[in-house]
Amino acid sequence: MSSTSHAEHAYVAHHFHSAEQQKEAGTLGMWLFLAQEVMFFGGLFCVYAVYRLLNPDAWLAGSASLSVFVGGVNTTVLLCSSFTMALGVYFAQTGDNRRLFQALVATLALGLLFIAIKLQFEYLPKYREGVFPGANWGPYGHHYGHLADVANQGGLQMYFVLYYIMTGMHALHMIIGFGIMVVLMVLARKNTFGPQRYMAVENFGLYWHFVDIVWVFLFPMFYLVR
Amino acid sequence: MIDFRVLPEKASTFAESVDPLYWFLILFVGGFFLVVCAVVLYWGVKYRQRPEEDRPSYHPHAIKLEIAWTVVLVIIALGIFVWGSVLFFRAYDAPDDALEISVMGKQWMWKIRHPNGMRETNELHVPVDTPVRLTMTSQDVIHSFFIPAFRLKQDVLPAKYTTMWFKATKTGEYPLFCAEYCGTEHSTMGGRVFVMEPEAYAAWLRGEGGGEAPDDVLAAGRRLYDRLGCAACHTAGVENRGPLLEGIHGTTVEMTTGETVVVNDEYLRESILNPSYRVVKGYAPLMPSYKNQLEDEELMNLIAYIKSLPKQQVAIAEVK
Amino acid sequence: MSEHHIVTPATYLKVLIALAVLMVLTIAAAEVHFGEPFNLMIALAIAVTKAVLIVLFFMHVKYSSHLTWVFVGAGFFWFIIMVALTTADYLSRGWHSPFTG
Amino acid sequence: MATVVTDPNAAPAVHYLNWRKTVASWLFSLDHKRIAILYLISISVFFFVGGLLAAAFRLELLTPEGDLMQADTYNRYFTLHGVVMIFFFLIPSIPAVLGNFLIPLMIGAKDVAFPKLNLASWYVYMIGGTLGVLVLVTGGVDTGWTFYSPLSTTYANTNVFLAAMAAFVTGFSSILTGLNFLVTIHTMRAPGLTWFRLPLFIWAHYATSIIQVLATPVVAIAIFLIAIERVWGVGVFDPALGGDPILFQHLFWFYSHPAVYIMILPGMGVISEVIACNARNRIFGYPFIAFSSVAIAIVGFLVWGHHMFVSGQAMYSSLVFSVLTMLVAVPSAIKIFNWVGTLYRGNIVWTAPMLYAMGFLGLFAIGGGTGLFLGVTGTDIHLHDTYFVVAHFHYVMVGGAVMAYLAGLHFWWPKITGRLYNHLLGKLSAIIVFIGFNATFFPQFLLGMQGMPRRYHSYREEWQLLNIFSTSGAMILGIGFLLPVLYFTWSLVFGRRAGANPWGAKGLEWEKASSPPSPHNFDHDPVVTEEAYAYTGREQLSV
Ligand code: HEA
Ligand code: HEA
Ligand code: HEC
Ligand code: CUA
Ligand SMILES: [Cu+2]
Repeated sequence: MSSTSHAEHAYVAHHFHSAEQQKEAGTLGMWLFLAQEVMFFGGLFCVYAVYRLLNPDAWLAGSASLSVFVGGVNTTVLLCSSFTMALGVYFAQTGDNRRLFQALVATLALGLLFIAIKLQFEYLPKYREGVFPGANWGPYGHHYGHLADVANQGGLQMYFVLYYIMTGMHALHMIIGFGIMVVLMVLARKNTFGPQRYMAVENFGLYWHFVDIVWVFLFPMFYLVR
Repeated sequence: MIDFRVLPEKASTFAESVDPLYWFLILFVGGFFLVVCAVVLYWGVKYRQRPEEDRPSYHPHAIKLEIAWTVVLVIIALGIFVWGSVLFFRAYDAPDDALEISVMGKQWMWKIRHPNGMRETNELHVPVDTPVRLTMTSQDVIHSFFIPAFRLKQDVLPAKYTTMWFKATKTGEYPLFCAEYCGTEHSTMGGRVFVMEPEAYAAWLRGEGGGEAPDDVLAAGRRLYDRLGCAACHTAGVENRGPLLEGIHGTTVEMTTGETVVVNDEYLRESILNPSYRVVKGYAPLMPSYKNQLEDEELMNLIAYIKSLPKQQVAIAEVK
Repeated sequence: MSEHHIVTPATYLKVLIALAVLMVLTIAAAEVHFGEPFNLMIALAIAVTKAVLIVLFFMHVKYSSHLTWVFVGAGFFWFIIMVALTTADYLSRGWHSPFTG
Repeated sequence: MATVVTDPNAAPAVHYLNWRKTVASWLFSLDHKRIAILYLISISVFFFVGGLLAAAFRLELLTPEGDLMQADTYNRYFTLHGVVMIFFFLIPSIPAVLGNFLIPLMIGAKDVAFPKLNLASWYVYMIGGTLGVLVLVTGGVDTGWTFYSPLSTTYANTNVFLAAMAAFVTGFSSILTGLNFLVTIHTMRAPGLTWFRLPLFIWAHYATSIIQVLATPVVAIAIFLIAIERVWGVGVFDPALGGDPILFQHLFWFYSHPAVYIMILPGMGVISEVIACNARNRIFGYPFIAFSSVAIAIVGFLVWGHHMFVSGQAMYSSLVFSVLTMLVAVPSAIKIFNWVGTLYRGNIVWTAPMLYAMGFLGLFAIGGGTGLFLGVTGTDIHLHDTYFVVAHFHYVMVGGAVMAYLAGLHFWWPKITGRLYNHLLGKLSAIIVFIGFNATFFPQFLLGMQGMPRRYHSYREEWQLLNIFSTSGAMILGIGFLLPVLYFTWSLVFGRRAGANPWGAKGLEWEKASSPPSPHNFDHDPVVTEEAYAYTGREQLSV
């Protein structure tokens, strides 16, 4: 029982009739996966919407304690990584595995930079100064002292609960992306990709851009509350 | 099996108005089921495959039929919806003159307090033929106050007030349950509702029928009002810092967003605990939050006190 | 794969620049006070524009089949349903029955 | 239909069951048929676990006092019963077993679009299941399957975290299965198989998959937030932080209402197949049944608030959810009419699957009809969280979905295993299940009307009689469910060979594939030239 009769290329799996069909299936599958992701983050955004509605003052205060500058830099970093990723897809489509490899390296580097900035300038300082919901909550250090005056301390904590969970979930998606990127880099090194075979890169690109889009919303929603 | 009934005894105006809908639904769905069964059996026998018969397969094209039954179903469904919703509207807001009783749920008992401060646990005494409004909250998890004889139930939540109102129509003793699963002893969290003649209720309120000693809710509320310094802002003449609270209960106020809100217990509670959520039009969001400074019990006293403040002529003039 | 459209780096670059401009715009808009709901609406409008650009160009949806459009749309459509019906509950909590009270 | 299987009635020498024999060839198989069997075995185990828990707490309910077990034990049992039955049995049941097995066969494909993902789904499911079993052995969980906060986040002192994780993980299995089916149905149909030639089973699974992909992630995140609050101490639904427990209910039901359609829609697909075949008739109103599935899937997303009429949700929201609930009931009713219509002027054969399917019709009519009582705000106030709700959902889930699942299992068993079971026993079990089921759950409608709240370990004395009926019924029902296990197992060894098409049914899986099918499903790639259900009325049974 073999299906070689239909296999135009070695990489067309046995149950597909053609590379065309396989590609279509791959693309559809990826988009459905992203639709699933939309709803996954969507649940969080829904929580965000309700609590912002209920605690407008806490949102103002919380947002004022984040640095628009750091956020802006990070947004730029992420947009650039999306750009390099898009280039990567182009190089995969044109079969330029060397440049693809470089594009992936750039994307990975930008992604790591994003995480590094996030940790160094946002998570860690806040954590040290007690701007972290829970038992250690106590934003009374010199940087965030003004938070202590906010009347609605509960709502303020809620702002930070969501801030950590949502940006953390976003970061987690990036970290998963790093792993896949490394695999793609190895494959690019082996000259795997070409005009007939670039689905893996393209689909990963979709994932990466999606993660970028999530940040495009997180940025104004947390940093730019006015 | 003596005295078997499908629905329990009915003892409230709501029960009386909703029971016909139950009966209609029972007959409608039961009838539908019987018709389905009858048709299946009849055709099932009539059209069973017989070797001697050659009955070619049937090719239905019954668009008109399909549309007809769809339309009929939609009409019936919407009819039922309207019927039920009208009842729901009625069950929702209490008449203005309702007797106010507060209910506190906690694992696993109901604490009840009457307007004069009389308290009881797992029992609720109410006068017959009088609208009663329960303002309810919970100290821990979600519970649900359920009186089958009244056909009413309402979840009781922590950090939030929910209300339920009824007008009992028949004196007697009726079971009371907690209907929302709330942990180990959920099934024992219940008690009895006593519907009494108004005189008997009045006597009971005076402590003649047992129950715990009443405490003075309004005095306690007034003490809090003074201690927390509410009057610093909510007094006529203080440059309009905060709106006047006299006679505010039951009125409609407009928010900065243009939304209008009816002042009820839940709104008062929210105004005290989370004042910036909805800000009254014409005022700045100055008021501090009193969250975590007030016990549930204290908050209820405070609110009772605010509600007791009489409507004043000045107040109305001031607001204008 | 004749029908497959390859997007060129030049297009990507233009999109990147547009995205950067929009980002600056959204920060700038946040510094101006337009009053209660408007700041939020502007921020969201810009974010949506950015997302659409990414989806159309970086993610090639502009050149994809109708089915892809439908799937992309479905995700966002259902998300809107969820948020709309949930927040509607919170927004209408204070409303009262027209019959009584 | 040009080509015919070489000899349809001879059991093929090589088929998917025997072509490789090692354990690894099963555990790492990418063949959708083998994966279906893996699911069949695992969900059956969970069904019996859930059923035995039910039997245990039903025994407790024989008497009003709580004498057989502690309240805590009782609470754990019904919670696990609900969690196991919903997440580990019913949601995967028809899609993962029958859907997996049949979708490629019905559309003339060699496999699903992503066979590796398919296998991965099963592993994800098993990881979730293992976590579930761990919950069971490490003290259980007692929050109710609904995980309402703040009980679940703060007050319960059982293994909520692990249970939440079990449900979370299993959710992804469901998402991946749905994703796989959607892509398969879109891209892998045989030449000539246009959308309106698809069997209704496929339409039903298509609709189901939409829900799986778009709704499940929301419950995943909601449960994840519960888990975080549990571990971290502060959290998203914590009233002390201005959090709102009702928001959790919104997120939970945003999934869990559509989830009830994940459970019933595939069952409806099965029923369409079984009725058309056994009535030897074209299905009445094909496009109406097809589109009503899609309508249910879509409108089903808009009604979740009907679980929250007395929760403190705004009144106007409740009304909106109520009217949409009424509307979502209409397509289900339309289906019932069309199924009954299919019998008209047919040539009906009363096989075991047909008996199950007719049982489904009656029980689903009652279950769905009582859903109307609950969907109307005015009447739900009294019935909410009483045994009326328990009876309602068992009528739709057991009387509806499980009956449909059994109908399907009886119908396709010859295809799956190549063997026939004892037909008389099959019919007997259908009748026992029907009787036992009604005896168990009909009294619960009365209990609920009278106001008996659910999740009650002890209850008022006047309710004892009805509870005795219910418990006795549950024992009959248990036997009814045990019976198929016995004769199915028996048939595996001693059953007669089935032949490719013992029912005389239409459809690629019957007409073009052997029983059991070959590893790659078809010897020749099928081409479809006619509509589904082209029955002539003269097809003969050979069972
Ligand atoms: C397979 C699962 C399944 C299915 C298919 C359904 C189908 C329906 N359900 Fe059910 N439901 C559950 C599983 C299911 N449900 C579960 C598990 C719960 C409880 C969860 C918990 O709290 O633990 C629940 C709870 C539940 C509630 C909440 C009750 C409460 O807690 O207070 C409501 C309220 O509206 C409801 C309504 C409906 C309706 C209207 C349908 C409709 O889709 C039914 C449509 C079918 C018909 C209508 C067929 C019969 C036709 C007629 C009778 C003809 C007349 C029809 C018209 C005029 C329209 N269900
Ligand atoms: C698919 C879903 C599903 C299925 C199939 C079932 C099947 C059954 N359920 Fe379940 N049930 C739920 C889903 C389901 N249930 C859910 C979601 C809840 C809500 C939980 C909550 O509140 O959180 C619930 C709650 C629930 C309650 C309410 C508990 C309470 O509120 O206090 C009751 C009470 O009678 C009950 C009974 C039964 C019975 C008797 C069966 C029977 O059909 C089971 C029959 C099967 C067997 C008995 C096992 C197989 C047989 C044998 C091994 C033979 C030997 C056994 C005997 C002879 C007894 N269930
Ligand atoms: C620092 C000033 C200040 C203090 C102290 C203060 N309030 Fe207020 N209060 C306001 C202002 C300003 C508003 C109107 C803006 C708003 O809605 O937040 C207000 C609004 C309210 C409202 C809503 C009134 C309406 O018209 O809708 C209530 C109720 C209320 N306060 C109760 C209290 C209580 C009870 C206390 C004491 C425990 C208190 N306030 C203490 C300033 C104050
Ligand atoms: Cu309190 Cu159940
Ligand atoms: Cu529902």
